[in-house]
Amino acid sequence: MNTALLVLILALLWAGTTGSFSGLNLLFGGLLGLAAAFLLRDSLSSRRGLRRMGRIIRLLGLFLYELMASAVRVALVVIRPDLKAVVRPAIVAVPLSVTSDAEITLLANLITLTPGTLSIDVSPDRKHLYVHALTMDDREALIADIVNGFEKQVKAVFE
Amino acid sequence: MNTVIFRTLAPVIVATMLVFSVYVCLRGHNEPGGGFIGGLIGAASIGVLGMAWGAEAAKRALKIDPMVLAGCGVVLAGASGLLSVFIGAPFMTSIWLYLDLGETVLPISTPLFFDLGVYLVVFGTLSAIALALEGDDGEETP
Amino acid sequence: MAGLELYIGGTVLLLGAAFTLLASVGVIRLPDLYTRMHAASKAGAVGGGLILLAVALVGQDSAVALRAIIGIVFLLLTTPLGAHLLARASYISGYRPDGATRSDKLDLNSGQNSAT
Amino acid sequence: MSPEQFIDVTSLIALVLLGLALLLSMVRIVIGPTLADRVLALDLLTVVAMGFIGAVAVRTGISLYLDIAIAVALLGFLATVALARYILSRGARAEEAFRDGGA
Amino acid sequence: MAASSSDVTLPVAMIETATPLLAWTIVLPVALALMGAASLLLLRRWPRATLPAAVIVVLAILVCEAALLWQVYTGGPVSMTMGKWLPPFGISLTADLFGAGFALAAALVTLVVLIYAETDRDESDRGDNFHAMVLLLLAGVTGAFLTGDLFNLYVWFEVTLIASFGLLVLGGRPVQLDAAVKYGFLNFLATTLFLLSLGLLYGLLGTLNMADIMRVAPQASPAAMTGVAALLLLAFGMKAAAFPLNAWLPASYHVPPVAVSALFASLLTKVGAYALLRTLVAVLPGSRDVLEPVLVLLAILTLVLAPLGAIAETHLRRAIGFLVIGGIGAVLAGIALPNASGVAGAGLYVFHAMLTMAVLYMVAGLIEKRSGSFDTRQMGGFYAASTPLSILFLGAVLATAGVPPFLGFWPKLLLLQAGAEQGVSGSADTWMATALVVALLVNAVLTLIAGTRLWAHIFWRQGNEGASEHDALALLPLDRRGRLGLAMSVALALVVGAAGLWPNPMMAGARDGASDMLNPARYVAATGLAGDEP
Amino acid sequence: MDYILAALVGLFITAGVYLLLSRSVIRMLLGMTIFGNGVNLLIFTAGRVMREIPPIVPPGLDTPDGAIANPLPQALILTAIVIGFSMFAFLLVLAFRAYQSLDADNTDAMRLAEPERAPQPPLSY
Amino acid sequence: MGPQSRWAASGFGWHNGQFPQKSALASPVLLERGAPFVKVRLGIVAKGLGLDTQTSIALAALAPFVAAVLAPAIHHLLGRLSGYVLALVPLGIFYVLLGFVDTIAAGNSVSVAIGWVPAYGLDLSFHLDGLSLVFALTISGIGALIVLYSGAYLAGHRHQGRFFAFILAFMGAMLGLVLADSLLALFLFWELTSVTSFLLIGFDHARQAARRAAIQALVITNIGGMALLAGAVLVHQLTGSWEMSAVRAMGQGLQEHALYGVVLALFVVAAFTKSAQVPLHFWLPNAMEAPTPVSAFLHSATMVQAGVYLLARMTPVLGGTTVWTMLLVGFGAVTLLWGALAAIKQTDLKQMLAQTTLASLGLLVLLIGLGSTYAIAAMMIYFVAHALYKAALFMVVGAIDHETGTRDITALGGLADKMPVSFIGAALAALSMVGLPLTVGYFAKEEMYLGVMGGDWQLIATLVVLVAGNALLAGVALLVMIRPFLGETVPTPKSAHEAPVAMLAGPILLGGLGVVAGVMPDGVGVLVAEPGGAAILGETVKTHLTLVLDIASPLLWLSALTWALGILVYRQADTMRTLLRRVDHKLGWNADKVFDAAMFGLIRFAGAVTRVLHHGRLELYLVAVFAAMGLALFVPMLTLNGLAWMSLPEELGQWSNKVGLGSLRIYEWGVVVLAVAGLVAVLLSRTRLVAILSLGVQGAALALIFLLFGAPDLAFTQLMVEVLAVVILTFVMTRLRLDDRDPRPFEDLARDGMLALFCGLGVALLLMQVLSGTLDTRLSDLFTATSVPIAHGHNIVNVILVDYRGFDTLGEISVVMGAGLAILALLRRRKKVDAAGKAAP
Ligand code: NA
Ligand code: NA
Repeated sequence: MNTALLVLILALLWAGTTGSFSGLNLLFGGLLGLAAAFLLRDSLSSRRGLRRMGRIIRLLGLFLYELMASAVRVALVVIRPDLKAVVRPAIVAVPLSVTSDAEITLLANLITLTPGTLSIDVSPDRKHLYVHALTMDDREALIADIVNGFEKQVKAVFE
Repeated sequence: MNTVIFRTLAPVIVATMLVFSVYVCLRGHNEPGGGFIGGLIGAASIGVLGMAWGAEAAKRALKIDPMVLAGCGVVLAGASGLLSVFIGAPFMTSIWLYLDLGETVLPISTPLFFDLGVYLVVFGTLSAIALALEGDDGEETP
Repeated sequence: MAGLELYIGGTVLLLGAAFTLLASVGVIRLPDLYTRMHAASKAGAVGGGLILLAVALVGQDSAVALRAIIGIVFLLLTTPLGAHLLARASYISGYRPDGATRSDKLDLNSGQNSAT
Repeated sequence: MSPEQFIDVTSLIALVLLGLALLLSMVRIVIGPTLADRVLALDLLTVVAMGFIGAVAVRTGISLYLDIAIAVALLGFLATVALARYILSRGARAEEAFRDGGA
Repeated sequence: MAASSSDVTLPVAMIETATPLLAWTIVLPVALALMGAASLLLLRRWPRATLPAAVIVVLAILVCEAALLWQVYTGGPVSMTMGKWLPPFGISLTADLFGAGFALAAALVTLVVLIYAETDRDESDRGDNFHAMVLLLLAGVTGAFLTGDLFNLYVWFEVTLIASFGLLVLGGRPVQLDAAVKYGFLNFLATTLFLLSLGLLYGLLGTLNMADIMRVAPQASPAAMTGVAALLLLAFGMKAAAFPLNAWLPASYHVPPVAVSALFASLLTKVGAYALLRTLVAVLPGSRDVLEPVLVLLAILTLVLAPLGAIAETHLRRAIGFLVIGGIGAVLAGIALPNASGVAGAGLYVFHAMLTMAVLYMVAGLIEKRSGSFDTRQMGGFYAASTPLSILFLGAVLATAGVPPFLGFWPKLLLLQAGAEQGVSGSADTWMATALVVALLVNAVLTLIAGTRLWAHIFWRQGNEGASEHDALALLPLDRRGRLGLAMSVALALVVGAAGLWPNPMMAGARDGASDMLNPARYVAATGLAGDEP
Repeated sequence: MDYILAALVGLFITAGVYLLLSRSVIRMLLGMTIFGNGVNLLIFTAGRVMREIPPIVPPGLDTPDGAIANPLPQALILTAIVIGFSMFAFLLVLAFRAYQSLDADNTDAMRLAEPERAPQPPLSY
Repeated sequence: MGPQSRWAASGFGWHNGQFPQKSALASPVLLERGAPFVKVRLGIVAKGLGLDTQTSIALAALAPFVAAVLAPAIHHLLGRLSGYVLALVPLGIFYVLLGFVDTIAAGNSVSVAIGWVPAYGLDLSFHLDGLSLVFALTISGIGALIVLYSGAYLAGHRHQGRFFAFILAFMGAMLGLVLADSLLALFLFWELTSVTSFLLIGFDHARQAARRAAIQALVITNIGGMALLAGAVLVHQLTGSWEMSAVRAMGQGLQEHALYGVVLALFVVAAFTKSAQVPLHFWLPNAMEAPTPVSAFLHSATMVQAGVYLLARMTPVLGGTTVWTMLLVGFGAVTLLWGALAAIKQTDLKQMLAQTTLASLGLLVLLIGLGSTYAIAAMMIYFVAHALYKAALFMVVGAIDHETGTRDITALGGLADKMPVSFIGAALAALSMVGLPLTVGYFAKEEMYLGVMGGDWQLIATLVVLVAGNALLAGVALLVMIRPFLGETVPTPKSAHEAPVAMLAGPILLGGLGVVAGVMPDGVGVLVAEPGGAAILGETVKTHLTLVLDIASPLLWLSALTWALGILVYRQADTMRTLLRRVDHKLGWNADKVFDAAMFGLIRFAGAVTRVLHHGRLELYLVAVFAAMGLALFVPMLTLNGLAWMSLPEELGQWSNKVGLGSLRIYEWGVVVLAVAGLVAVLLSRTRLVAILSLGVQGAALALIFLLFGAPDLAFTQLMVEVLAVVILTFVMTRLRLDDRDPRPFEDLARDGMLALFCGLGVALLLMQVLSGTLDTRLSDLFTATSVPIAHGHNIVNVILVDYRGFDTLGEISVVMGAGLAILALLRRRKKVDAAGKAAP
């Protein structure tokens, strides 16, 4: 995400938020974006641009679906009378193949919002993501699920 | 709190909060919001920044001493009240200018500057407090 | 159909409220901190998001809708982050999961736990 | 049922559900048992409060309340981070955590 | 391209006439102090410039206030309603003689103390925002003296309070933190109680402008009005440090830097006393009458118990703090004696105490500096060593005790006259008036005892407590900054002395001020509310 | 309904006072906040309450087309909230520093400014 | 616009003065019985007298103070000469005052008034008549000698300059006191004498005894001063005038007023403290701690005589009643005997003289109490005689002390050889004190015996007292004259030789003056007794002083008896002393000890009270506040029937309607319940963090209430603030490790709970009472009407914040900024203190 993109996005967001896409308002939004970029100048320099809109949208779609599914699953779990029987929690160290900060972050957040899993932390060597599972029947299956699902798509977005 | 995930997401969150804070400030004259709430949200964003990056980095990012901003805010608010001396009206009489820019009419008014002053004061002061607390080495004396 | 967005909005609102309620039920019923986090972060985020969506639908104003969507994005951005920070802090601080939890050994850099 | 009536009914139900959710979150805050549980419950409470405000916005038709809801989300996040930090600072002493849990 | 605000004019809402430049003298003191305080923050890179800048600001304020006082003195109360709104819709600043006079005294003391503070400030204190906080304090106090709106008064109370918080903890010694906890909670509670009574008052009367309240208060339910007035008495009694609500003062006045003590003693309790005068005597006289026995009791207890504290204390500044409280008793006595002399006496006492207490603390600071101690048992030898300090201290103590011809005598005389008038009238008030007079006299004697004990121990005694009469204490010399402080003390003392010897202007002012308090027709007229009976 | 709110105000005040008397500075601070909240609610109630209609003039209109909630108490409370928050922040940091310096959070033990064993005044001239 | 001056002099035949203030009298008609008094305007005085009157009285009033201010500098410049130079000031005043003798002796008086506080009709007015002139002459005359004397006595003293300043200021105050016409001016100078004498008595300040004596004198006389002030204010209230001449001119109307007793008591207390009447006498002997010249001055013509002067001055107004006579004669008699006996008890010369002063003061008060023409004439003469001999004797004693190093009569003897001039001075003075013919003391004694002749048993008793007192005084006089100077020479600490001239001038001149007066009966009568008597009694007084000894007159026999008894006392002095001391010892206490006991008792009491009230425990301070709050809430409500609205039958329906549960919707109830739950959780929470989180809950609930009742801005702000509060609370808690328990014991919990309920219930009830009325909404109505059209804002709340009440908001943001500054001040110093702490060890 480079500075120009941030400014543009913020300008558009500003115009949308305030409900007026007049030139003046866009200009003001752009100025705001510049100000924010100034404030965050240290963190913006090392970023790579986002490409591949299509993949992003695909990822988004997958995510939204999984999110709804996960919410429903949790909801179904909590109203079950035999709650104790259904919940089989576990903490799993998932090996990571993504390396950049952005990728790890995105992946971790996605994992948290999707069914049955919740990211606790990244290991200091950034090789593992510790994930808490609400119900785990098979450790390897869970890991494979993550590695082949979101991690793959995240990598695709960032490559 | 210094985790990869937090550090990485912080700029996005901070930028969103900052923009939102200005938005809330500016539209306060007509809808819920205003300088105080805007400043509060803005300062909260600095708080997030401080927690994610540490106080020193947040200070460096701000560049200006936040209390100076606060001072500017009070001066701005006071000055916008003093302007009415030029129209022979009492202190804090609002003056409205409508800049006709063809496309839109931009209202510029002393209450607007006043609200901006409020924003700056709240933003500056709370940021200063947050950063001072954050930078305070914190460990209690034995 | 006139007012379709209102019907949809109302339904979404109900849905969101229901999810939110279920999240709090989960927080009450689930056995330990980490399992409760699942309920809070997922059902909570979805519930809250749906309600914002309902506002967007009912508001009949594109600016409102856009703000609602920004709100939803923000919610989806921060909820997992919050959960991560809370879970991590809890784990480092020694809040152990429920006894039934099968667990890999965690190597969390607790040296980072200083207050800065 | 007209759309307005529908909104009226659904929003009322939503408010009641959310009110219940508020109280349930409150219960978890009170019963704990651990500090982290309470923090989690407060985090949820901010989300519920946000939803409550959203529901009021739908009910009254004043969509401006949306911004308040968003602001709650913003600051609720801040609160969660701060509380997580608190847990972190407390954590090293397990027995204290235990006692703080009120057990 | 520019459009003025009057697309639609509602004549009932807005002031139509132009505001003359001279009218700004009522708002500029507050605005200048606030903006001055803020501007000092912008001088971060030039910490040496803050003192000169602050002095310039206060001088400008003094000029404005002198002009304001002159207007009020010659033409009666002056008012300005903010934002061109007609009162009671906008916030009115309204100055009568009491308000304008106290504001002037406050600025004068602030000016002197700003410079005096250099006595114990050094390079390491630069950048601690001291001067900004002093200006903020002045802004709060001035706003409180000049405002004609009760809620606005609350705001200025809070400005004063927060500035005093900052000043109190400046330096951060543990004892200051302890004191600040007590000071902080009790004072914040007091302002919150003020807010509570304001809420009720608004609920009763629907207005906040003082002149407006005067007009509508008689129509409200007397029981509720009295309850609100009692709460106001509680809140302002706390601020003014009336017994039994005065505990915060002796707990805190002795801990901050001396200049801050002087400023506090001069300004803080006086704002509370002024608020009591303003609200109970001028705005809610009906409720004051109902509360009179309470006022009498509070006045008597404060008058008698406070100097006992001064006798008991071995901490010099703490002892002086009790003398400050004793003065509040005198003001309360004036409020409890609601005739012209009583109110004039109370007003003049406030004026006197603002100046005299500052001198007393400033001298105490120099004593502490030269003896290296704050404990009177560890002091001695000042009489032989320092003529100026001797004269200053004795004069200030005698002025506090109300010995003529020092300034403190005149308000006491007025109060005694008020008591005599009330007492001779033969009404039911006779006993209360008599008791107040006796308490005033007892207070004078006890204050004198306290003062002479301090004098004997610090000045006459050569060595410290228990030392033989031949062991003289060696005193530390005053450096250049210390001499500056001494000069400032002398300067302020000269003002006090001159005012005592030539009291006529102040006595005339007190008389006219009291008459405006008791008969607020001119005050109400100044705000523009006259002739609009509800 | 204002009477219910009035009762709630009483409850706020009760809780605030009770906590303010608790000797523990942090609890006192909570009490102060609750007390302040009670006062804010009191002002709100004293201005008479009205359900749901905020004092905002709809766009395009010069005046609201019906009854609205009383705006003045709201403005007063806003000012009071801000001030209260400022004071709260100061007192909190003060409590924090006091704890660091005095090693006490109990007001019973905070006796530096007014020592428990203060010297008796000397019986001399 | 300088001070207006109004001059008035009597005796220049203009018009009969009427007092403008008098028409406003509050009391019944007062009789005119004053001396002829004529008021003349400034111009006329200037024409008639030239500038003399103006200049001279201004000089007399101002010069001592100017001289006092300059004295240290003059002393610094002139050194040993300064005494001579400064003595010129009182001497000049004396000379100027002499110029008035003719006028006054002719039965006239002079008044001067300087406008001081015109706003309150207050003048700095002076009045010169027989009484004040005699006093003023005595004061300035003796003053000159004292200044001269102290130039030598304190030669080389480090603080001699200060001493001059004090003594000159003291003299000025005394002169002002006797010249003052305004009661207020009188009080001012009265207090000034107290203060300056305080400084003089404590002059030898290194010694605790001196400090004690000074404080004692100040405290006692200040109590009197307060009585005087109260009396003056009361007189002003009753008569409408501050001027004593005016009040006197009204005659004795005050005596019929119901408050006469109060006025009398106040003035008598004032006079008795200053003039040291038993039992308020003890400060006077202790004042001997002052350097001798001070004692000489204080005890002869000044300070202690102020009370006598006041009583004499007020005689026309207050005097003549039975209670007046009883009080003055009674206390005077006791003081006379007490002082005389106490003098015999002493062996220290200074102490002996001091005690005789008490006796003389008693005598003077007694004479004023008698109030007859003779008694008043005797009072005037005795005042002068006493001033002369007492000043002389003190100066001699000072010289003895100065030259020999002791002043104990048992350690002195045979000094007449070495100090012959001193002896002459002492002898002249002592003989006047004995009252031998050819001294002025004789006339005084004759007149006083005349005053009590031939009356009822009360007068006879008085006579006995007078004779006894005079005899004792005569005995002491003989002791003072004979013991040190005659008899065997006793070795002394210093080898004695004659004192310097400056110290001898006083005794010789004053002693000599006593004799000169003693041979000029007409002079004494015309210059002292008659004008003074006239001034006091308001009628012409004629004296018939004569030097002829009439064997047939019982007066002579009484005098002879006095002398004989005096010699007896002198001879038996040692026996009496032993006896009296034994009695003293038996008694075990005296008024002086009582003073100490009272003073220390006061200090202890003050200490105890202060410890109780200012215990340093914040929670109890808060208990006091909340107790006051509960009272403030309930007392007006209960006493003023404020709860009537609750029980009105027709309101009952409405009431139940208002509180009815149905008035809130269900989700509104949910929010209210949440608030209550939050509050209860805060209260019951066992740990602080739960309390903090619950705090957030109640805050959020409050915000939702605001939201539901149409206050989005409030809800918005409240939510933000509440969250932020929790955040920074957590922030701070992160660094603290606190004990979590509520530290209160159960009794305190119960007490606090009751108090809290008391306050909460009170607030709720008062609020409901407020709500039972209707609200005047004109402010909000106008805001609503003008918000958009004039202020251009749709959010009325925000328009109020930035426009209608923007000034509040300006203050509010200043509070925010101030909080920032204050918090930074808290956090900033930590580093500095820590750095210092680390550097130290
Ligand atoms: Na606003
Ligand atoms: Na505000």
